[in-house]
Formats: sequence, structure tokens, C-alpha cells
Amino acid sequence: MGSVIAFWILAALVVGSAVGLVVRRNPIHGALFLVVNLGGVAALYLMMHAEFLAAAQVIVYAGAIAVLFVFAIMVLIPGKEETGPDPLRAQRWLAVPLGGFLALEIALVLRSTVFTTSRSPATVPGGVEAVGRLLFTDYLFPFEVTSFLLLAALIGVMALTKRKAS
Amino acid sequence: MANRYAESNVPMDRRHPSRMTVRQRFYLVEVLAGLRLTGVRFFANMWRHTLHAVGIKAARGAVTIQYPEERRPYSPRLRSLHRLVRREDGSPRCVACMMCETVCPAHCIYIVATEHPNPDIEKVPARFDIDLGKCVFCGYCVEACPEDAIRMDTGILEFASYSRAGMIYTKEMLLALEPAQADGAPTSPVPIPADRKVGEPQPEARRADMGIPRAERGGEPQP
Amino acid sequence: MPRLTINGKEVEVPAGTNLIEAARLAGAEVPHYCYHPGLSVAGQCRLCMVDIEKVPRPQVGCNTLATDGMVVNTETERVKETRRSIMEFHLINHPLDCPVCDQAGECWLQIYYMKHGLYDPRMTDDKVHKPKAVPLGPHVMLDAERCILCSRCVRYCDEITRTGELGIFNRGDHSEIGLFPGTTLENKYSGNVIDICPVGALTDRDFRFQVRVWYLDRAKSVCPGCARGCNIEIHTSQRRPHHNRGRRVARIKPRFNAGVNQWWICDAGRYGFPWIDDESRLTTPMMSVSGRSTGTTWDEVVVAAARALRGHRPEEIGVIASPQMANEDLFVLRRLLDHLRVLQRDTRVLPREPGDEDDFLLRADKNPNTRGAELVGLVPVSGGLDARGILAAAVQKRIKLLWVFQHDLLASAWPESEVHAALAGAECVIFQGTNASGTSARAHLVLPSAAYAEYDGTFTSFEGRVQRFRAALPPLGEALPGWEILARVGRALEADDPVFRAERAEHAFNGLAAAVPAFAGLSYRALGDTGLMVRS
Amino acid sequence: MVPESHYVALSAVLFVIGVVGVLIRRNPLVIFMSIELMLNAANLALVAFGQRHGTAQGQALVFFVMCVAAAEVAVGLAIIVSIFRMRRRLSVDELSLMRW
Amino acid sequence: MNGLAGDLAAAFGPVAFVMFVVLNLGGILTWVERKQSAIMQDRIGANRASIFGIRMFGLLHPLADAIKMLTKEDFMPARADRLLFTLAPFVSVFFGLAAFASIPFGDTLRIAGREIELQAVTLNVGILYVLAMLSLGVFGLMMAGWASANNYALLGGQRAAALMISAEIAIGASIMGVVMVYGSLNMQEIARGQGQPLLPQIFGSWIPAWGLLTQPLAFFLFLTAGIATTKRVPFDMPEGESEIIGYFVEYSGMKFGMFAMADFLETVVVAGMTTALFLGGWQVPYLQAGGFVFPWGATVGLPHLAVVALQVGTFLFKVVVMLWILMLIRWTLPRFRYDQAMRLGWLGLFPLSILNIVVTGFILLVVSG
Repeated sequence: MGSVIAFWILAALVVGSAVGLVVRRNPIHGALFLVVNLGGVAALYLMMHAEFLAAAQVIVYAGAIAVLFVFAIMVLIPGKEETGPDPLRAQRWLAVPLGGFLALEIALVLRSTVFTTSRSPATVPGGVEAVGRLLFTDYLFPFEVTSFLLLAALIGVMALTKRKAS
Repeated sequence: MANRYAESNVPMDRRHPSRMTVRQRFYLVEVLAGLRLTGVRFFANMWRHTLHAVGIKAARGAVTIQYPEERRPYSPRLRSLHRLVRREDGSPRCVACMMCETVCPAHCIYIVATEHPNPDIEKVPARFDIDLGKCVFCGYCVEACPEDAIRMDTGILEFASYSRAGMIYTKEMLLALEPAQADGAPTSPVPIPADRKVGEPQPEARRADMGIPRAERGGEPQP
Repeated sequence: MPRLTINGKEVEVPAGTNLIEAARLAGAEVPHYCYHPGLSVAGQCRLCMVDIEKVPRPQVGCNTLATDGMVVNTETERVKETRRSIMEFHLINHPLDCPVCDQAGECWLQIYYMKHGLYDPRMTDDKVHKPKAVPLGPHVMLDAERCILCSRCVRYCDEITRTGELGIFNRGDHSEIGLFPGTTLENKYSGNVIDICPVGALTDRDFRFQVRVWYLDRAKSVCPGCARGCNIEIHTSQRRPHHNRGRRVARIKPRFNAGVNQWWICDAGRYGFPWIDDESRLTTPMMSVSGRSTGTTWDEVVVAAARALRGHRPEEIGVIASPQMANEDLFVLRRLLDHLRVLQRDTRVLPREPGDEDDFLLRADKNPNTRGAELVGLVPVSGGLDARGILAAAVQKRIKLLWVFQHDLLASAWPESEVHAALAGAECVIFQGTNASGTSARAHLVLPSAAYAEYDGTFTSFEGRVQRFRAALPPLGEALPGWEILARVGRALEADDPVFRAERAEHAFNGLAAAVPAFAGLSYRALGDTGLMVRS
Repeated sequence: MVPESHYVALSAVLFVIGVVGVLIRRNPLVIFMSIELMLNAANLALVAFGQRHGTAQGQALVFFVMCVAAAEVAVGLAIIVSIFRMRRRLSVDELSLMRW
Repeated sequence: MNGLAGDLAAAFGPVAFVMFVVLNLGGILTWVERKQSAIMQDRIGANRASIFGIRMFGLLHPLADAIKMLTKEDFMPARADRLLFTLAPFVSVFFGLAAFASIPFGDTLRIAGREIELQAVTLNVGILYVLAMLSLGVFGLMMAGWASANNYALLGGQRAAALMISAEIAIGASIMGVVMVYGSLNMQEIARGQGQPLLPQIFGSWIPAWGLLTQPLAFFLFLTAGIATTKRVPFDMPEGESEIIGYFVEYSGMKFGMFAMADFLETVVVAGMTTALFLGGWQVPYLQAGGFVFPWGATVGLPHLAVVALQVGTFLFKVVVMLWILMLIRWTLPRFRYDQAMRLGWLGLFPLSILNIVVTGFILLVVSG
């Protein structure tokens, strides 16, 4: 019972912050809404007993990625963003029905397939051990590839942003 | 130019004597040495403080002077709050020659001259205000005075005020101050105003300076 | 035309030139106190000693005429030694209290002492004491102790004003300047003795102790006191506003112009400046709304004026301009009136009391630019009315818009009742001027204009000499130069004359020079400091 | 106990909001954040599915998504920063040229 | 102690204890900072605040400061983002307080038939939680920097972000060694692990396996990076008093006080984490659940409550010692320049902590055979 209440509160928080992110003009506010959103999702992970993911979510997403966003906004200060006339005004009005259509589509797909199958008993294998074991056994290769990806991103960022010594 | 900064920046030059050695660059050793110094200092002083607290006054763990109660003796050459010197009859020695006003780099002296009944003295200040909020205590006014009429020997250093008006010392206040004692301690009681209330009407003379908007005071006339 | 050599430099000077003037032409300064180019030579101070080749002793420069082939040296050791000795002699009884003395900073005794003095005085006796702070007249204060007996003032009163109030009394070191019994120094040019006094003996009672001279800013100007157009220098105290009783203009000094006033000005001009800083100055544009006059902005008042001008037919508009206005102001006004086709225009309003006049500087016409107004064309034209006529028409309500510049019509020679009737009869009265008066109080629109000391412009003297005056001060409050106000009105009327787009007075003057034949070829640069005559 | 379908539905809503954000905003930073929103929604769904099937594989996948997201954000922000340095303005509509 | 009341007491007791301890430590640190620096520098330090002439070595100063801050003008710049400006100090303090939640301050307390973990929140991933909270704290600073509409504040916020990221990486990587040695992300488990004897084959049960001994390099790396996350001297570039004043330039009154408080709270958190990870946590050498068991064979039996009290007291003692050391460091070392701190974080601490992980893994393989 308590968990249901918690879910609805969190769901409201997550959806509200997502809407705030999309609607607010000030990108800093958007970034802070994103942080709230990520925190809410982390809490949802906790509710699903994915503790490791929750912590990783906060550290990686909220702690690092969102900080990067805020940092980039602070450096750039695009204070005068989105003030000029919108060259693609029609797209703005098209977006909402399109989004609604997508939502409908997803709902239909979900109804038709996933949750019609019988539910297996929830033996929650969450926890760090299970994830760790998977990562270092079944998914060892993707894991290593990810490390290369990160390295490549690291080098790419340096190459992109380094100012040439004039 | 390749990198001008690199050429001038000392740490960039690998052979520069100010570059740190490997041991220094490792930080930890030096950091621990520093911590040892301050840590030893801490415990030595802590011990002295403890002795002091239990009544053994021999060792002092601090060199602090507890200011309002204890004072460092001031040098007689200290430049402190100004005063105006009086003649025997109590009138100011000042002849309103405006040398001090002229030499003052902070423009904090405001003199308005007037005729003295005695033609041999000629001029006296009708108004002699010092805005201590602007004063930089350079002492040029004392140097410039041909009559030894202004001195900075009161030994008074505490004249903070809650308002700007409270920082303006008028002729009467400055005349009421006395020179400091031999050890520099102020003889005058406290300077008269310490504070005037903010809303209090200001003497007429003060307004002349503050009332005229900056634009109207103008700069150099255009040829 | 004798040619002579001064300090190795050969110069040719007019016959009758003395050695001080000759040296000045050669670029050498010979210190002197008693000599003044405008006065007779007295040879009192003995400071102007120069060495003349083949003359055994140094000679006074003031009383030695330049002759052909003379070889003069002004800076030999012997001359310097002589100067030092004479300075020492002058200072025997002179009080050494420069900081107290009001002349400090512009005192020739001080200046030459710093240059040539014997810094280590040998005089140990008590100084002779003489009267101090003796008023000689309404303007001049004497400090006899500071006098070095150069006798310039005595000669001035004898030779220039020919009133002879002053003399030197007693003998030896008790000699002192004084008034002859029963006289006071109150002739119309008495202030000039203050200027020529090289030391602090004669000081200005009005200026005394008000500002130290090193705080003054100076600007070249022209006296607006009468049609003579004496050249003056306005000294202003702007750096230390608490000085000089809060006034900005500290004093007015004559400026040498050989063709107009030489070294002199009259007392009326010298002391005729307090109105510039007077309480009555108009500092904000005013507009009368339902009978009550309230301050407003320039934008609004200019629009209101333009609307009033546009709302009346040309023959309903009467303009009484002022010869106190600069040529630039008058010219822009002329263009504005031409644009509106207004014919009723004049400048001549007779004063209640006729002005005094003499054969020296004073002129009966107390306006500086009457000639300029005539030349610019602000005179009654055929089919139009003169000032008196405008007034009469306003009484009859034929003139509905009355635009008065600077004049206080209520203080004019015309009957007050008629002026009242005219001001009451007009639907709209615009007043443009510097100071509030009975007329401005009855105006519906008040346009505050800058005083002559506050903007650049030119006056045309009665002789037709166009002379520049320069801004010594920023305009008080929101006041604007007259030409700028008129140009704004012109722009508000959407007149396309380029003169309404003038940004500086010079632009307006260039327009004037291009449009009015009398001013053809003149420019600010050509006018210089002493002015040029208009073409007759 | 909250059924997994709730989580999946929530993730769908989040995803749609992200899509709308990408469509209607012109500030690349905000678009970027909307993309993060969509990734997040996908993550939520993955965890929910994993939960339903009783395995930790969903979580493992989310872990990879996070790594990819981190790399993507770093590179993407670097690109935006260099665009801004070049252009002094930020609006995706103006970024139609291929060469800077 | 049964039923709901017992449940509540079991759940909120540790939370209340943690809040009490952390807040008080944080408050008293304002006094310690002034006094300790004074004693180190041959001064007396704050001693003026008095109630009826009683000065108590200046201990009343935190109280006086609080009164002052609460009564001062609460200034807000005209162009400030009002919501964020107000929110920022709360965010800072919140995460500073929350970070302590999963640090254990004692072993399991068995009382009235309940087993209470002496830790505010029992988390399997406790270490990650503390890290997450510490890293979220930076949002308070960035919000403050942005919302103040002041370029200096903005610079301070940016520096805080940059410093936080570079310190964060080093902290995470240095902790990994500890996690590997004790095999858990749960800080309680790590604390328990530190009670085990170190290399019993060699030393017998003489030396407990404290983190300081098993992970000496990680200790220094963690301490350095931890000080950096508290953004105090020598890593005070977000403030940089002499150049930019910092992200709180525009703050006054209690909001400013909350930023200062957040600094102290983070100091307490770093001290607590250092204690829990490297100084044996609540472990008292040779003290086991039943009492002291000395390696030479002697035993001293103690009741359970006494053991727990001893453990909690030991934990607090270690934290206080750690705080003293942190203060000593803060008042001994000069500031790093901005680029030097970045360089230290990325080119010093980070590679060294990776190296630490590699070496630890290698040694663990060897030891466990």
C-alpha cells in the first residue's frame, strides 16, 4: 500500500519535472528539472530493488551528466535563446498530436503483447552481485567495448574543445 | 608568436630554479612536514593555554593583544584624528589659507573663509569640516599648514559612525580635541559625535558640497 | 623702425617701443611691476633692469627706448643679481604671509620671488606696519602693507579715468597709497586698479576670500553688458562648490583686445554676473496646464510649442526677440520664422531707464547684439509689425501667439497696463529666457535658455565686430542654448532646413555665414580670440 | 506491490514527453536534455521488464546505456560548446551547414 | 518497547542520533575552526561572546553567530532568479546532511528483542549513496552561482562544478580499492571487515585489518579528494576569497550561514567516511561482541550495551580526531591555484587511484591464491 502511494508520488514528480524541462524557457531551470527527474527515476529503481542502478543513476546521471549540462549552460549563457521568430512554427503544433499518437501506439503495443503473457514469480535478483556477475560473465565483451567507447569519447572531447595555440 | 605566455611563465621553464624538485612535486612529504610544524605548534600552545587556564600564568600561548582593554602604545608620530590648534584666546589658529584643502589628495577638507575682525589676522575659517569618511590620513594637511593650525596628534583612532554625516567633523569639534599623551593614548574624551542620527538636519555649510548635483559642478569648460 | 638685438636675437620694433616691449617681441620676459603698457612710464620699481652693450650699468627697460643697433641682454648674471637685490629691497617691508594673502597664486611679487628671489633673507628688523583692510570704495580693498608702491593705480586714476582719487602719502618706508581726503574710489572703472595691482595690495571686495585662484577655471568670453563688446575672461569656481558662496561664476576679468577695450572694463560689466547663478534662473521647461504652471520635459514643451505655432496663422504670431541673444540664436530663430512665414518680429524693447554712456567704454545700448539682430534680419519688415505694434495687436487680440525672448516686458519703458493687457490678450504666450521675470510668470510655455557663460556663440558689437564667447560652465539645470531650443522646435515642426539639425553652435554660425552677406566668409576659426568686423 | 506495467506506462509517458521536447525546442542543450529524458525512460522500461522476468539482465543493459549516455553527453556538449564558440548563438535551426 | 512505538524508535532513533551528532559537530566546528587556527598561530581566538560575563572559551560564538545571521538583512539581488536563489542554500545543506545517513556508527544493537543497525539508512550500496549525496551537493553551489546574476558568483559555481567532477572521480576510484578488499559496497560490512585480523598467517590476531593498513595509498587519495569536495582550503577555488569571493557573493544572513554550514557538514561527512572506510569505523581493537579478546589470550567480558556504547564512543572519537586533522590541514596548507587543483585531480589522484585498483586486484589475487 505504502509503495503504491510512493509510486504515484514519484510518478507525478517524474512526469512533472519532465514537462517542466520541456516547457521552461530558461535552460538552467530545465537542467535542474532534469536533475529532479533523474532523482525520481533513481527512487523508482530503488522501489524495484535495483539499488546499484539507483546509486549509479544518481552518481552518473545526476552527479556527472547533469552537472556537465549545468556547467555547459553556465559557460555558454545562452540567455537570449529562443527569442527570435520560430522558422518552423507549424512543427510546434504538430509535435503535440504526434506525441499523442506515439503514446497511443506504445500503449496499444504494450496492451497487446507484453502484459498479456503470464507473469513469472518475481524473484528479485537485484543487488550488486547479480548485476556484477552478469557484467563480468555474459556481458564481458560489451563491457570491454564500453570502456573503449568511454576512452574514445574522452579523446574526442579533448580534440573537439582544445583551442589551438595561436 | 608561438605561445607568448610560455616564454614568460616561470614554471614552464624546466630549468628555472623556482621549479619544484621531484620531492616537492610529490607534495606529500612537504605537506607532512608542514603539518608537523603546525601540529607541534598546536600542542605546545595548547599546553601553555591549559596551564594558563588552571592558573599558572608563566607561559603565554598567544601574543594577542586584547584590544579594547589592552592597547599597543602608539608612536608619537602616529597620524590619528585631526584637531585644530587654538590661540591663547581660544580662537582657531587657522587663517583659512586653504593650503590643506588644496594639498588634500582625498578632497576631504572643506573650508569657507571669512573676514576676521582683526585686520592683522585677516582671515578665519567660517567653516572647517573634515570628512573623515574620505580622509586617507596621509598627513599632507599637517605638512602644508603654514600656521601649525592642524595636527594629527590626538591619538584617537575610533571614530566610526553609523552615518556618513557622522563622519564629518566640524570646526567646533576639531577645536575641542586635545593632543595625545606621551605614550600616544588619547587625552580627549571620545570625539564628540561618534554618531549623529541619520535624519538629523545637517549644518548649512555641509550642504553646499553635497547639494549640488555632479553634472552641474561640471568639469573643465569647453573651449 | 629700429632694429636691435635682444639676447642674441635680432628684432625690428616700431619706433618709440621701450625695451620691455621690444624684449617681449623677441620672446624674452623682462620682470617688471610699475610698467604697464596702458599707462605712462614711472620707473618706480627698478626691477626691469637690462644690460645694454656699451652702457656701463644696467638700465631700466621701461624707460629706455629701443634704438637702432642696440644690443640688449636680459639674462646676464649682472641683471639677475640686480633683480635679486631689488626683490630683496621690495620685500623688506612686505609681509611674508602669502598663504593668507588673497593674491597668492596670481601675485607677480610671488612669481618673481620664486624665480629671482634671494631665498635667504638678510633683513632682521621689524617690518613697518601700515593700515590693512581699508576699503577704498565700493569694490576695492587696500592692504597698505602689501603695497610695493609701483604707483600703477595712481597713474591709472590720473590718466585713464582722470578722476585722480589716489595718491602716495608720507615718505621713505612709511610711504603708502591712500585716498585724497574727501574722495572715495568709486568711478565707473575703479575695478581695473585691482587687475593692474601686481601684488595683493588692492583686492576685490566682492571676490576677496571667496575662492583661492588656483581653484578657478577660465574661459574667454565677451561682456554682454552693453553694445561695446568688451573682451572678458570668466573665472568660474566649479571644483569646490562650497566656495564662493555656492556661486559658479567667481569673477570677471578684462581680456586684452587692442581694438575694443584694451586692458579695461567698466565696473558695471565686471560685477554684472550674479544673475548667472541667481535663484531666479529658469532651470526646467514649464508648461501651464489649466492655469497652473508645472515643470515638464523638453520633449513635451517643444511639441507643445510646435503645436501652438502650427495652430495659428502667420499673422496671428508675434515674436519679440532679444538682442541679448547670440547671432546663432537669432539666425535659427530667423529661419524658423521664415519657415512659418511670420512677419511680426522685432528685437527692440526700450528700457525704462535710458542707459548711461560715456566716451570711453560704456554704451547707452545695454544689449550686446543689437547690431547682430539687425544684420540677421530680425527687424520689422514691410507688412509686419514692430515690437510695440505687436504688443498693441496683442491687446486687440489680432496677435494670438506671443513669443517673447529674454525681455521682461513689464520692466520696459512701455506702460505696464498695456503690457498686462497684451499678455492677457494673447491666447498663448511663450517665454524663452534665462531668468524668471514678470513676463515669464505670465507665459504659458517657458523655455529655459542657457546664459551666455554657458554656451558657445558670437555677439556683434555696435561697431560690427563679431566676437566669440565660449562656454565657461555647463548650462544650469536643464537649460539649453537658445539656438538648440529653436532647432528642436524647428525639428518638431518638421521643417527640413539643415540649420535645425545643427549639433554645435558652430554649425549654426556656418549657416549664418552662408546665408547673411554681412557674415560671409566668417568662421569660428577665423574669428579667433579677438573677433572680426562684419562686411559693411 | 506496484505492478510492472505501471512502470512501463510511466516510462512510455516520459518517452513521449522527451520526444515532444526534441520536436518543439530549438536550444540544442534543451534538446539534448530531452534525449536524456528518453534514454531514461527506456532505462526505466528495461528495469521493469527485467523485474518482470526475474533477471538482472535489464539492469545490466541499463548499466551499458548509462555508459553510452555519459560518452554521448560528453561528446555532444563538446560539440555544442565548439559551435557556440564559433557562432556565439545557439539555435538548431541555424545549424544547417555541414562545415563550420 | 513494542509495537508501533518500538518500530518508530528503531527506525528514527539512529536517524535522530545522526542528525544530532552531525548538526552539533557542524555547529561546533565553527568554533573549532576559529580556536584551533588561533592556537596554531599563537593567537587566542574568538573569546568575546558572553552571557552575563561568562565567556566559556568563546563557545558561545556559534550561538552569537546564529543570532547575528538570523537577524541580518536577507539581501537578494534585483536580477536574481528568486526561486533558485532561495533554494540553493537549502540544497547545499540538505545533501550535506543526507550524506551521513549510510555511515555506520556502531555494530548491530540488540535491544528488547530487536536488532537495530546503528546507521540511519541501511543500504547495500552505502558507499555509492554517500558519493551520490556528496556529488549532488554541488547543485546548490551551481544554483547559487547562476541565480545570483553576478559574474563572480557564476565563476564560483563553474569552479565548484569543475572541482567537484575532478574530485568525484578520484574519490570513487580510490574507494574501489577498499571495496575490493572488504568485498562489499555496504559500509557496515566494510566496518565489520575492518575488525578482522590483518594477515593472520603472519601477524596472528595482533593487527586489525583497518583500511589505513590495507589501503594506505587509497587513504591519502581519498583524504585529498575528500578535502576537495568540502571545497575548503587548500581547495577553495569555488570561494577564492581573494579573487572572486565565490558562489555566495550575493548571499547574506542565514542563507550565507547555511552555505558555511554546508561546508562544515561536508567536513564532518568526509571525516565520518574516512573513519568508516580507513580507520576501522566503530571498531575498537580487540573488542568483540562479547568483550575484549586480546591476542595474548586475556579476555574481558562486557555486556552488550557496554560494547555498543564503547563502539559508538570510539567512532565519535575517531571522527573528532579526523576533524582535528582536517582543520590542521586547512590551516597549514596554502591554496592551490585553479589549474593546479585540476591538474592534481586529473593527473595526480585519478591515475594513482587507478593504479591502486590494479595493484590491489593483483595482491588480492595473490593473497587469496
